[in-house]
Amino acid sequence: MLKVSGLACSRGERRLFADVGFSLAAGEWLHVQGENGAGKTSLMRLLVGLSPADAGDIRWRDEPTPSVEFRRDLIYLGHHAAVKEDLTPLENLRLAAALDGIALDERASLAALVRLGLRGREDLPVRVLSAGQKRRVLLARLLTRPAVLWVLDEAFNALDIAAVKLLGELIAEHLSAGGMAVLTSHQPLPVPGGKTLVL
Amino acid sequence: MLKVSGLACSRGERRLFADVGFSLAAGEWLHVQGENGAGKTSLMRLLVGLSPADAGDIRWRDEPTPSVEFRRDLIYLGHHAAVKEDLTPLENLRLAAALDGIALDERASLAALVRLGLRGREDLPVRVLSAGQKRRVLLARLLTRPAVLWVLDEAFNALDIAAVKLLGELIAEHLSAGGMAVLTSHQPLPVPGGKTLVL
Amino acid sequence: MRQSIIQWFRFASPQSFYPLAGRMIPWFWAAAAVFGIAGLWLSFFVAPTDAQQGEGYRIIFVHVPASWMSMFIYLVMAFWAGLGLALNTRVSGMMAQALAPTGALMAALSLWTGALWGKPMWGAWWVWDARLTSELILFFLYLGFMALQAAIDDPRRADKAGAILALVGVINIPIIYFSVKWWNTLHQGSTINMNKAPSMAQTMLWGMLLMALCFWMYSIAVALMRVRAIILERERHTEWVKHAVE
Amino acid sequence: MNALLATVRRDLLLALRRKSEVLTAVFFFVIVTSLFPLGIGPEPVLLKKIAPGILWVAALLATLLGLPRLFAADHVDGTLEQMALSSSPLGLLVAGKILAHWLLCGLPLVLLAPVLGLQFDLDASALGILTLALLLGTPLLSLIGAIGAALTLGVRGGGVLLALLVLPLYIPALIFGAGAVEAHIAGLGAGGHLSLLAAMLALAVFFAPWATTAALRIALE
Amino acid sequence: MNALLATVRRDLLLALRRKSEVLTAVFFFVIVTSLFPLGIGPEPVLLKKIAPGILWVAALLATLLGLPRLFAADHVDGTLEQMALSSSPLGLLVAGKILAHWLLCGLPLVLLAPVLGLQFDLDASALGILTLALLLGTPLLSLIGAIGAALTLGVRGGGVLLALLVLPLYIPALIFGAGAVEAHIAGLGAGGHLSLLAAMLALAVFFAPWATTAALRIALE
Amino acid sequence: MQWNSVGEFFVMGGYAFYVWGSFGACLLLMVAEPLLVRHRLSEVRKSLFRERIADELDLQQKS
Ligand code: HEM
Ligand SMILES: Nc1ncnc2c1ncn2[C@@H]1O[C@H](COP(=O)(O)OP(=O)(O)OP(=O)(O)O)[C@@H](O)[C@H]1O
Ligand SMILES: Nc1ncnc2c1ncn2[C@@H]1O[C@H](COP(=O)(O)OP(=O)(O)OP(=O)(O)O)[C@@H](O)[C@H]1O
Ligand SMILES: [Mg+2]
Ligand SMILES: [Mg+2]
Repeated sequence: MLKVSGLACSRGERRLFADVGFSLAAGEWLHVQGENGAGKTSLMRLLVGLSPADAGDIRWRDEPTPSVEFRRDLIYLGHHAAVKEDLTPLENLRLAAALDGIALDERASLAALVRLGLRGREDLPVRVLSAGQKRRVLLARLLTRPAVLWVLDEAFNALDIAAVKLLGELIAEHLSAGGMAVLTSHQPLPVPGGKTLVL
Repeated sequence: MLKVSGLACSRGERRLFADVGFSLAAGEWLHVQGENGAGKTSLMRLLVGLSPADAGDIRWRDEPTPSVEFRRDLIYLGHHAAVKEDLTPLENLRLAAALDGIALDERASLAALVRLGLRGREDLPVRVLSAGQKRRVLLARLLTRPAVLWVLDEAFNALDIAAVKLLGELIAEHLSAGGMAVLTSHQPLPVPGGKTLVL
Repeated sequence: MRQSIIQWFRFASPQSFYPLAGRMIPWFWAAAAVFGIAGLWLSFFVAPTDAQQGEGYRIIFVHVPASWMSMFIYLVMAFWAGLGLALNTRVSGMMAQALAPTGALMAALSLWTGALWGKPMWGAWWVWDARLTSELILFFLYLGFMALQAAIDDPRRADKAGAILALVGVINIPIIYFSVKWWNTLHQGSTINMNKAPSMAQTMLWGMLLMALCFWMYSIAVALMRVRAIILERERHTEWVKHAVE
Repeated sequence: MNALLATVRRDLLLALRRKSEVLTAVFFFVIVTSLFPLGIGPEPVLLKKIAPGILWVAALLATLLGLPRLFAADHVDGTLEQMALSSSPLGLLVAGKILAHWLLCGLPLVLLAPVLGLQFDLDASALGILTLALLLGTPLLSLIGAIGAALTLGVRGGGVLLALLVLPLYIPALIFGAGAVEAHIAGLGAGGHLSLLAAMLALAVFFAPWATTAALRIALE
Repeated sequence: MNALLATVRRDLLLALRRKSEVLTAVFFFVIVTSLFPLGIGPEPVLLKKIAPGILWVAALLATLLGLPRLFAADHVDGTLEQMALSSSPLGLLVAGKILAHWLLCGLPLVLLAPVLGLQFDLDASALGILTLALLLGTPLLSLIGAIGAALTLGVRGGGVLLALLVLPLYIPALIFGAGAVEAHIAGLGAGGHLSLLAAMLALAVFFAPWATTAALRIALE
Repeated sequence: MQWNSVGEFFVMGGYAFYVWGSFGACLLLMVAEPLLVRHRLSEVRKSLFRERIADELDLQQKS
């Protein structure tokens, strides 16, 4: 469903990669690997349409991206926390959903937070949470927003062992329900199978 | 030389830890462990004197901290990048040294950056570097500023495999030269020996 | 038709534009010099003394060309910027960037010569007259454009952001001009009125036109020189630049 | 449309959470207008004469003060990226943010202006015109300001650069806004000024969100 | 002392890197002073009368605009933590930052004020007094402002809160500063006003860095 | 021709400061600008030249 071919990207005068291509079908996932500065983050931003590629073609369900449909099917979580430090985890989730035009009830958002181990922190401002807890708030969006394609940039950063395991399970569930995922990480990932792309 | 006893810390109404004590002698290091939100970062900030403890006693060379002497012997690298995004890595290093009152010549700072694999990026603004490269700029301070006690909060985050290995070597060198270190990390650390403190 | 125009602009790549500009520059310099010498001759040695303003009026021969150019260059700059935004051609952005400092210079000259004219004629360096005020604002618009471009270090982004600003500015310039004019004339007549140019002798008109042509040629020449520098700076890592420079 | 309202609600909530923020734009307005009598001296005739100008300049600066934060926080923490990737069109979300900015930084000034006008001894009908002019003018300020805020977004230390970009563009609003009151006091009728303000507002409502969105996409690249 | 100079050098370098930043504080000053005639109308006599007040208020606002960035960037990216942990005393580093702020945001205003005064048709001796008053007054503004910047540091959206805290403290400087020029124009002699300004400056040089340092330590906790 | 002497020409009927101030400023700036641009151009050229030499040295070292 996701088909990428001939993708090229340069930053400054440096060519990061050229002629990158891959395709993902339902239930498949891709592990983008490469050392620091290889261009993983840049690739992901091209993929989701945040920055333009020098060359190449990205197709989603055989349509060129970026399109509204693609955006509807997509979740991208980057290096940034993308949570409002002044709001509580609960409010953060609800507002993110409202921007996506999804109705989200109290119960579902609470359930997502509890699943991510934030029980007892729902009503603290995110500012005072620990580094790992902040990442968990962000990850809770994976549960509250239905999407087919997950693009997660170093989502396993700052998470403790239990959380890494949990996120692995979430991804596995997502895949077995026909989803797709593109992941980066410097650690080995607790998700079985998967294609690999080395930059 | 570092002696901590009876340390307690609470945030909001939550007691994070109480009665934490340990001591480090030359060549020893401590691995602070604990799940997300256990209080590792809070402990480190107490230790270096950025926030006051509820109770307890921290002594450096048998003197109470914080003292000017303690600060001179200390490097603390936290979750924050603490590098200026508008400046180049080279300038960042030099300015940090200037603030510490250390004279740092071109050669030494370049050597530090090269050792950390930033060859070719010395003259780019830090803003455009990748997540891992930013961390490396920060870590270069370990080479340019002599200090006895290294307090590193999740210093291994965002680093690729080669860089993790490199940092491990740096720490080992530091320890064998009579230094001390307090580290946190959710991954196993590539440094032999070491005491462990679980929060 | 549209397609072919786009093709044409694609051809105007930095690589082909660089030598072309290089060949044109001397001609514009020569034209500027010829017009300038003729214009200066007319303005100092042929044009008669003005009945009301004495010799002071001779400032007109630089003031008016500078004012005209300052306004005209803004239009050209906005045109290039808009073109760059619409067709994504690289040279357009560079042209806009190259024109801005010259435009700002012209605006500054207009303000300076105007002030030097105002002091003997009106008794004040500055009054809040419609024309003066809108020229001042134009100067600020140039500075804003340059500051914005200087503040963004990715040239592609700088071009696009600058283009949006230039276009917004170009919509605003007529609005600003008319608002200031209205503001100034609506209530109690301002104490000093800009007296329309004294009935201009034919020679004066010619002098002014020649000087205007000189300023025009000068602007083109400098802008082309600057665009060459910008091309080299931006394309420094391409093969052709390495060979273009001996 | 829903997305627009959601954005407005979100920005208002965020502002309320930072409690001080809502009131301080207003206080800034109050303090700046009160500074002038201190700097200029207490002559009533003089003060009355310069009142519309000062109130307008103060309103303009108060709006300006809030502008850098219009998109900056969302940019730094990555929320803006998420908005650009949201399935709702970015233009709508941007319009929502501008609306919220006006509700927080513009509307309170409109409501407060008559009270401050009293300080300067303006009469009731002049106060009415002042309020009306501000009601038309402050959304214009927010709309134009948003373009500037978006353009200076990637740029570090953009606060002052923003002022440089935006202030020249504000001048027509200032002239017609203050001019309306002055014309009214001079007995010339404020209709012309006000309808020009309204025309500019209509123009800006159309083009400013579009230009802002384009600028934001550039900043995100 | 070395650390102080290093800090000054560092802040100047940072400002230069953001190229536009150095010039834009100045341009803000220029634009704001030009806004007032636009709001008030073009009568030369009126303008001359309110010139000192306007120039001072504009200087004050220009200084204010640079204040939120005085410590914020260093705070967000953790540099301030590193400064607090540095072996040089924090007070010195803070003094360096304040000095750099004045060099960037205050001194250019002093140099520019005479030129702008010409716009309002002030004569040479009045311009001299104006410059002198600003030379004494702008460091005072930077010093007081630094306290406010440090106090509002932890606080989100502190920019406006900062204005609220700092502006009342600026009022004495404004009154004596603008008063000096007005007294001179009125033929009363500006000596008294200027010596009061100098006295306040001396006081602030002693206490402000100390208070700022204390406030910063609190913000870091 | 309305000038009787060189001195009269420079006095400009009493408006010397204003007239020469205007023309002088124009001349000064319009000479300075191209010089600055040329300096900028030659700086780029020089650095490009340096780069090329460095490239050649790199190649020599490799071979
Ligand atoms: C700082 C002060 C001044 C500025 C910024 C200024 C600006 C301008 C501008 C923008 C124009 C071109 C307008 C157009 O063609 O429609 C212009 C033209 C002109 N200015 Fe000025 N001016 C200033 C002072 C003066 C003074 C003091 C005088 C004479 C007493 C003067 C006389 C003229 C004349 C005669 C023209 C040509 C008008 C025409 O051809 O329509 N200016 N000036
Ligand atoms: N203007 C520029 N000039 C030269 N190189 C640049 C420029 N901008 C970015 N780069 C380089 O582009 C690369 C961007 O890498 P990116 O952030 O995609 O890396 P990454 O694979 O995500 O790394 P990490 O594992 O550290 O997150 C970096 O190597 C950076 O140094
Ligand atoms: N005001 C508050 N009320 C209640 N709990 C609070 C408050 N402020 C902070 N906390 C809690 O204090 C803890 C701070 O943890 P800290 O940042 O030290 O964790 P950490 O061990 O470094 O975690 P991580 O591995 O995620 O970095 C968090 O659990 C946070 O939820
Ligand atoms: Mg990355
Ligand atoms: Mg932590």
